[in-house]
Amino acid sequence: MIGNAIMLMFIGMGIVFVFLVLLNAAISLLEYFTREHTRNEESAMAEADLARKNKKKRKSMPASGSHVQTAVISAAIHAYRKV
Amino acid sequence: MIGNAIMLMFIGMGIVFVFLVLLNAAISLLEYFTREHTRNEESAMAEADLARKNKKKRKSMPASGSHVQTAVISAAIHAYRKV
Amino acid sequence: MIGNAIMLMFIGMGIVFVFLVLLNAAISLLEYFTREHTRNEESAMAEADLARKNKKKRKSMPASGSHVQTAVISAAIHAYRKV
Amino acid sequence: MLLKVSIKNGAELKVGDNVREGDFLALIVDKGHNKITITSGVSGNVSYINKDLYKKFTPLDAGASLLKIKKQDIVVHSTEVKKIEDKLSFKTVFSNLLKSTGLYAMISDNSANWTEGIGKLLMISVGLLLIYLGIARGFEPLLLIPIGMGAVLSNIPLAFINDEGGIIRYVYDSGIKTGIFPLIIFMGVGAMTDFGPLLANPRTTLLGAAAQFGIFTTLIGAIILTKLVPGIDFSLKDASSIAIIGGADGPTSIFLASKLSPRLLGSIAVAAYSYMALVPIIQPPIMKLLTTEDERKIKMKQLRYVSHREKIIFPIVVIVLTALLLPSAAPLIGFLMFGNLMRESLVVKRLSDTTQNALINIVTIFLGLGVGSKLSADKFLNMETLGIIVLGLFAFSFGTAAGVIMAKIMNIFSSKNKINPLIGSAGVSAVPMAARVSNKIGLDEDPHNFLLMHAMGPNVAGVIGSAVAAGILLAVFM
Amino acid sequence: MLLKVSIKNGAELKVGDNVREGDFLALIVDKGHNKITITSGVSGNVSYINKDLYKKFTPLDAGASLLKIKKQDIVVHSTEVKKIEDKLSFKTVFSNLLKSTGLYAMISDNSANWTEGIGKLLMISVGLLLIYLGIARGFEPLLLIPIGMGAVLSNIPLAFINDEGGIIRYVYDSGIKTGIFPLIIFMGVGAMTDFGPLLANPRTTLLGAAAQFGIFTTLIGAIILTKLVPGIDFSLKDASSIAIIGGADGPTSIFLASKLSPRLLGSIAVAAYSYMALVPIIQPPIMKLLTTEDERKIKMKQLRYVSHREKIIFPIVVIVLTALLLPSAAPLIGFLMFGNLMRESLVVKRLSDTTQNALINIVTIFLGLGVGSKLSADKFLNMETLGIIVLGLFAFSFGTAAGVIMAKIMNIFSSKNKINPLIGSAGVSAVPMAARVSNKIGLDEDPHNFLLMHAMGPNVAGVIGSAVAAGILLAVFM
Amino acid sequence: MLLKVSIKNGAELKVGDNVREGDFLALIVDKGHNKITITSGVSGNVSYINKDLYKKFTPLDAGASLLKIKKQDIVVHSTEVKKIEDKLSFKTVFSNLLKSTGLYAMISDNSANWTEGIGKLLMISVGLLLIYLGIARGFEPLLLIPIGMGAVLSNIPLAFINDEGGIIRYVYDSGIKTGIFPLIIFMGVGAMTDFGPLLANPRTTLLGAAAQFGIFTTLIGAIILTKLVPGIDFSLKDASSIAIIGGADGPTSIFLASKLSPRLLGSIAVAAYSYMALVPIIQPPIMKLLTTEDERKIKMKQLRYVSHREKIIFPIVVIVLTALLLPSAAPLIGFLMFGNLMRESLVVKRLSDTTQNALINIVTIFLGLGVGSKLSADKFLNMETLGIIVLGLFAFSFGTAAGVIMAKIMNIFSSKNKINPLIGSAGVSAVPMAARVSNKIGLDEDPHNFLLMHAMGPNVAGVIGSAVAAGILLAVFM
Ligand code: NA
Ligand code: NA
Ligand code: NA
Repeated sequence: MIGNAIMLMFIGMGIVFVFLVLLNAAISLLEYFTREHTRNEESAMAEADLARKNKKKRKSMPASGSHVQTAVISAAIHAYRKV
Repeated sequence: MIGNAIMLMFIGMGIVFVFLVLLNAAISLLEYFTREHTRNEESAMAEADLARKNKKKRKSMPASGSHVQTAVISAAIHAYRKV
Repeated sequence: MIGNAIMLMFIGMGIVFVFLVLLNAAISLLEYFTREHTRNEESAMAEADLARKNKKKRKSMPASGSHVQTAVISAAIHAYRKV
Repeated sequence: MLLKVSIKNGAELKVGDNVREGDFLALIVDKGHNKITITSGVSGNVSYINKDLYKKFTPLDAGASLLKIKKQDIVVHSTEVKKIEDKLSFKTVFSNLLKSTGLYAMISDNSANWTEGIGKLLMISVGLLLIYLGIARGFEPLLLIPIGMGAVLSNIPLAFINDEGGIIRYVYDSGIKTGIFPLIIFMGVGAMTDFGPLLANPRTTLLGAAAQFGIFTTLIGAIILTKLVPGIDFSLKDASSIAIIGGADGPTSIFLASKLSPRLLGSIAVAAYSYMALVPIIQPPIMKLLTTEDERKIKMKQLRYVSHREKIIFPIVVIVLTALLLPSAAPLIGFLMFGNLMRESLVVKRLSDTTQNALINIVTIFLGLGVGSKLSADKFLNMETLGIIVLGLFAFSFGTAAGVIMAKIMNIFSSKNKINPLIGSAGVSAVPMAARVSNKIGLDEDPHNFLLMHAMGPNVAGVIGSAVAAGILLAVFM
Repeated sequence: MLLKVSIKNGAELKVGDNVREGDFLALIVDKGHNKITITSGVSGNVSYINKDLYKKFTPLDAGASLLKIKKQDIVVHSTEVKKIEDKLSFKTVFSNLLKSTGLYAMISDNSANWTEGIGKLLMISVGLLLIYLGIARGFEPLLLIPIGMGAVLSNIPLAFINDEGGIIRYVYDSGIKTGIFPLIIFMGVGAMTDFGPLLANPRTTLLGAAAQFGIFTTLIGAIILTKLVPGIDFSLKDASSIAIIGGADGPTSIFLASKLSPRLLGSIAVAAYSYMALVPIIQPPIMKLLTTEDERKIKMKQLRYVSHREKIIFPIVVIVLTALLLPSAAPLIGFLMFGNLMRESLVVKRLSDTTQNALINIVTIFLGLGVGSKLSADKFLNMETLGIIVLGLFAFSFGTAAGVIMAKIMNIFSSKNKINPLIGSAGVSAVPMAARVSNKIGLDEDPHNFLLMHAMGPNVAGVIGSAVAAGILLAVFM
Repeated sequence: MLLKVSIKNGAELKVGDNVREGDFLALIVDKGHNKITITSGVSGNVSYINKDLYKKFTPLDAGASLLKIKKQDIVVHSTEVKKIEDKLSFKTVFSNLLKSTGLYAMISDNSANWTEGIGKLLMISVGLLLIYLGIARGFEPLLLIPIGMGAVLSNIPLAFINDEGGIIRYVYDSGIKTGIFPLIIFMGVGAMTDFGPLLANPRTTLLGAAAQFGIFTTLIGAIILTKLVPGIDFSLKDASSIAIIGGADGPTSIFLASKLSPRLLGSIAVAAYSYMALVPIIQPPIMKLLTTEDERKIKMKQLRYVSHREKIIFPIVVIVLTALLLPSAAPLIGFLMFGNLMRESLVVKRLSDTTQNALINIVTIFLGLGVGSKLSADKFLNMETLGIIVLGLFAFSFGTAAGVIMAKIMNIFSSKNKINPLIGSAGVSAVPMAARVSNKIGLDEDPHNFLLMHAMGPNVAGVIGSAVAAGILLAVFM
């Protein structure tokens, strides 16, 4: 029975390697054939990211003389005058 | 067999129409018998809606001399003075 | 059959009580054996609670000269003046 | 033996048809409304059918030969679809369609057996009533709406939703007959229950025990009814299933009834959930009657802190106790405590969440439908159901009273740490309704006396108590 | 009778094996591609096997004796695992492994029966196509991805995923054959549907009725195809199952086909969902052809307010109507309305939420896999599937046209409150796609004319309408 | 043949009882602890019972006649409930209740068979230990808590939770024996797994392959143990099931064991999950032993961006490869990839979400309970379990070593883009634990070298690798 077990090991590991080497090859082919698309998607994503970040920046840092602060101040002034 | 199929069409469409016409009638009866309730519910809903909107308005536009406004104003003043 | 039913009542209620009295005892033993741990856990919880509350307080009252505090103070001043 | 019974639902066999062992041949109803299913004992070919007898609603004499089956050793079953080549005439089709309306079926079947005609109409009304109570009156809607809908759908004539091959029959057979659904519900209940208040004040287990008194007195009541009222014929098993209503615990009632008295399952489940919904109406007068104003004002000392470790070990302790003393309660208590362990362990939050939400909700829907399917006219529209409803009320009342009295007895023996007897009534379970009732009555006397958390102790003890009672009854009768 | 058939899948029995009554012995395929399952009629011991005949793909003569079973009255079945003590030689193992590759199986089986070889490859491609349509083209991905995957997995040779004991076979047998899955989906659809627009304008039920015309004309079409095209042989039951595609309602189609024509289930489900996805392409030209510009610009008056009470009572009314008139539609309409009642009652939000989410999602996945398993080469790659695809297109087109024309007819009889005929096409159901198409075409003519809510009336009426049609066909053929 | 066996659980039949073909008659245990179920081969009436033999724990001689059944061709089965009219005496009831305590059963059954007495107590302790490990030590609590609870509940004497008709038996039979639960778990795992890191660096598939070496060496080890250790007797099938523990993949182990060695399922599942939890303890010393400091500091270049399209096509590619080469792995890999396709397609978010949450959680609970039910004293408390535990440790260690060495070998052949050998150990799967271990050891050497994403590549490749290994073993033995 040990003979059988050793044989199973060789055959088994052999097939596992064959399968995963083929998978490796398949993935590489997949990468090759979608190369163009991947490049486009990546740059599109990067742009979208950039745009989102800029938007966020604008939102979270209104400290630099932005219109939000201005609004608060002018609202206050306006209220004052009313009094 | 075509005869059977044609017959099935007449009987089938007939029953479909009978069923849905009866459903139509049933819905109309349902409307009729719940008319009073529906009217009440609708006006209650409208009032609740109005109340909610007013509340929201008050929250988002605290223009009517509340203490929040006060804080905003005084903050503004304080900022002014700092300058 | 009524005899059977009455007997069932006595036996049944007996076992229910035995079971739940034993459960009572088991819970008391459980309390006894985890007493130490419970005390530790409770005090740890209390401390954590306190810490959290303080943190919250600090958050809502950022006493370290931030602009929010300023706003609160100035609001207070403003209120004073109004008086 | 089968004297003067009638075939209710012929299997529509023809001479030459193949029959396998175990195949359905006929459903016969005897005078006691027991359904007798006749299945084939051999596999083979139908070689003879007595056409005079083998049709619906025909009385049978004892010894009558219905059909003969020629045994074959190899059974061939083809998926080939036989085509309807013979012309359908307009008249035939129209008449067939007419006969396939529910209205026609009700009227024509009614002449043979009222439970198949007007009885179905009445049961649909009962189903609609349950739905109404659930929606408009807020009676345990999570259960009563599915149960009501199950009753409605199961009683539609010719829809076969509750017959062999119908969806609700599948649901009943696979989920309720097997006891799986009530146990999963119990697992969900465990995952939703905090046993902390019980751990903080373990004496309240006694209240949870006392309140089970309602169960066993009702058992006696059911037997007395059997003696006194003609048309009511409860066996001890039936009486036990009915009595468990007093446990005020839906899944436990369904679990026990599905094992001991499936024929009464519908009435029992409906009574159990209805009375659970009526707890705020049934309990207060009894509670007030049995307590003085001073007792109702007793303030209990604040519950001690209960550690996570205790809460984690508790379900294990309960399971071990059950294993040693009352294994027949182990399915119920085991699943309750498994759910609770998942909750308290804090390390399997995703399992606990799913148990408390998707899983218990899915099972609740199908449990309800399945229970509703037991609401058939022949089983529900009789004196016995009336008896069950009366007995259910007794069960709840006795349980409530026993809980309150137990609290008073305990106060005699302990001078300090008095128990407010109002929390005794919470021992019937009906979580958390009964505890809320205790709290409300307490607040009525003293607006600063919050009893809710104190009442949760006996309340959850009552869940364990009624599972224990169910286990005892199972051990006696199984 | 079994002239010249071939054993497809021997049960691999040896002389001396135990056999129980009901055990599988062989699967035989006749010339009409009908599978004939042979099971044992007795329990006992295999005493003789004809080794020449009892193997794969061997033609059988009528009267051939395959095997003999010696009857035993007590059957002993041990769990003892028989050990493989005989040496596995390297050569044997390697050759066995080679023979267990899919590639080898396809090539070797192909010589005996192309549907087992290249046919499987083609069906895997069909599955991949469905997945592609779902993902890249947005064709009803919730169904087409699981269906496609079911087709792919079921057609992998030697994987036995769709054979006795395989997971997808279990899924099919327990969920689709029984009709449970489509009904649960319908319950979920009910819980997601607001019947308010129908209640506000009940006249639109007529549009939902008219659009079912597509169903019945297609039925005629299927019979005509049978007469005209060789290789197409639809019975009336088949024709009915195909016709229901015109109802544009996936679960209804699957439910009906699983009852009347399981062999066509795969093609029918695929056609139904594909055309539902194509509604925005099929309907507009028909709608424009049948309406004038003025008609397309008709503005409908705003829908009235519909109270909660109406919405709660509505599902009950529909169920009662179904019970009285068309019980055979009660499973479908009952579960649809049960879901809707849970939604509208507002008191069982947790049940309604789970029905709309976890439950319907779980069932959708398995329904898809199960339906996909019916996409086998012998049932799909033939003229009949082509016929079904052509007929499906007809069904949708006729239904659309009938709905539009019905609206125009109704406008003749009512001078005020004119109906915009564009909402007639929404009567085919395909919720909410068809209503959106009506809205879009309306906006194309007049950018201020929002028809969406008006179109939802006939849209949901169409769901009821096609369930009614399915009920009629069931009543006729069951 | 059945020399000196003992009836373990008499069916409690009386003369005159009806028996149907297939009904349970007796459960007999032979000396090898194999359970032999005796069912009726006919339907009929019990005409004779040998009362001396037909009771619990009675040794049977070969040829003994237990009971006779008179065949009947029509079997009548009434739902009429037989009433217990005979008086229950207080003494009888009390003694019956006493005998129905778990304590009594353990003590009395222990004298006949220790696995039924003290054995059950020990197994309950094992269950509690697993729960303890899950909660207090954080060992895979999602699985070990349900498994532990399954073991506890299944071993409660007289609770019959794991016997015919018990809930956990239903769960096991319908979910695990059929292979359905592990496959659904795999679907959920697929929906939760991002194969991006593997796609970005496909060379890491080789590491996932190498780590399966642990599986096959363990197979040899199991056979060696069989030769050397008395009391251990593993067949090749058993050895294969044990070996798959080295795949570090729970569902794969359960799936394979349920097909090849159900009797070892409990031990195997427990060992698999325990060692998966121990990965952070087992792997580091081996990893450090086999690598130099320089190797552990190798920085790998950042992973490239992987597009959605690649991620969508990847599961299809894997399925097609499996279909062509190794169909026996198609159920496992098919469901894994179906889950992943739902995730990556982005168009069926609701299905993917439910698969990742409600569905996998529900199945996990019941899978655990079912696996736990296989932890019975006669199957667990023996040398074989000890052997499995030792072998499991070997399996993990060899797999870890093989992965690391493979990485070093690959570095010999590629001068640029060196692989940090620490990620080799992640090839055993145990997602994501093994990858985290790689990351941690890497950070220990160089706090700026984050290996996590790099290690996810071999980690997910390992999942595919062990499914492939399971497929090979299935192909050889089925
Ligand atoms: Na109770
Ligand atoms: Na429709
Ligand atoms: Na692995």
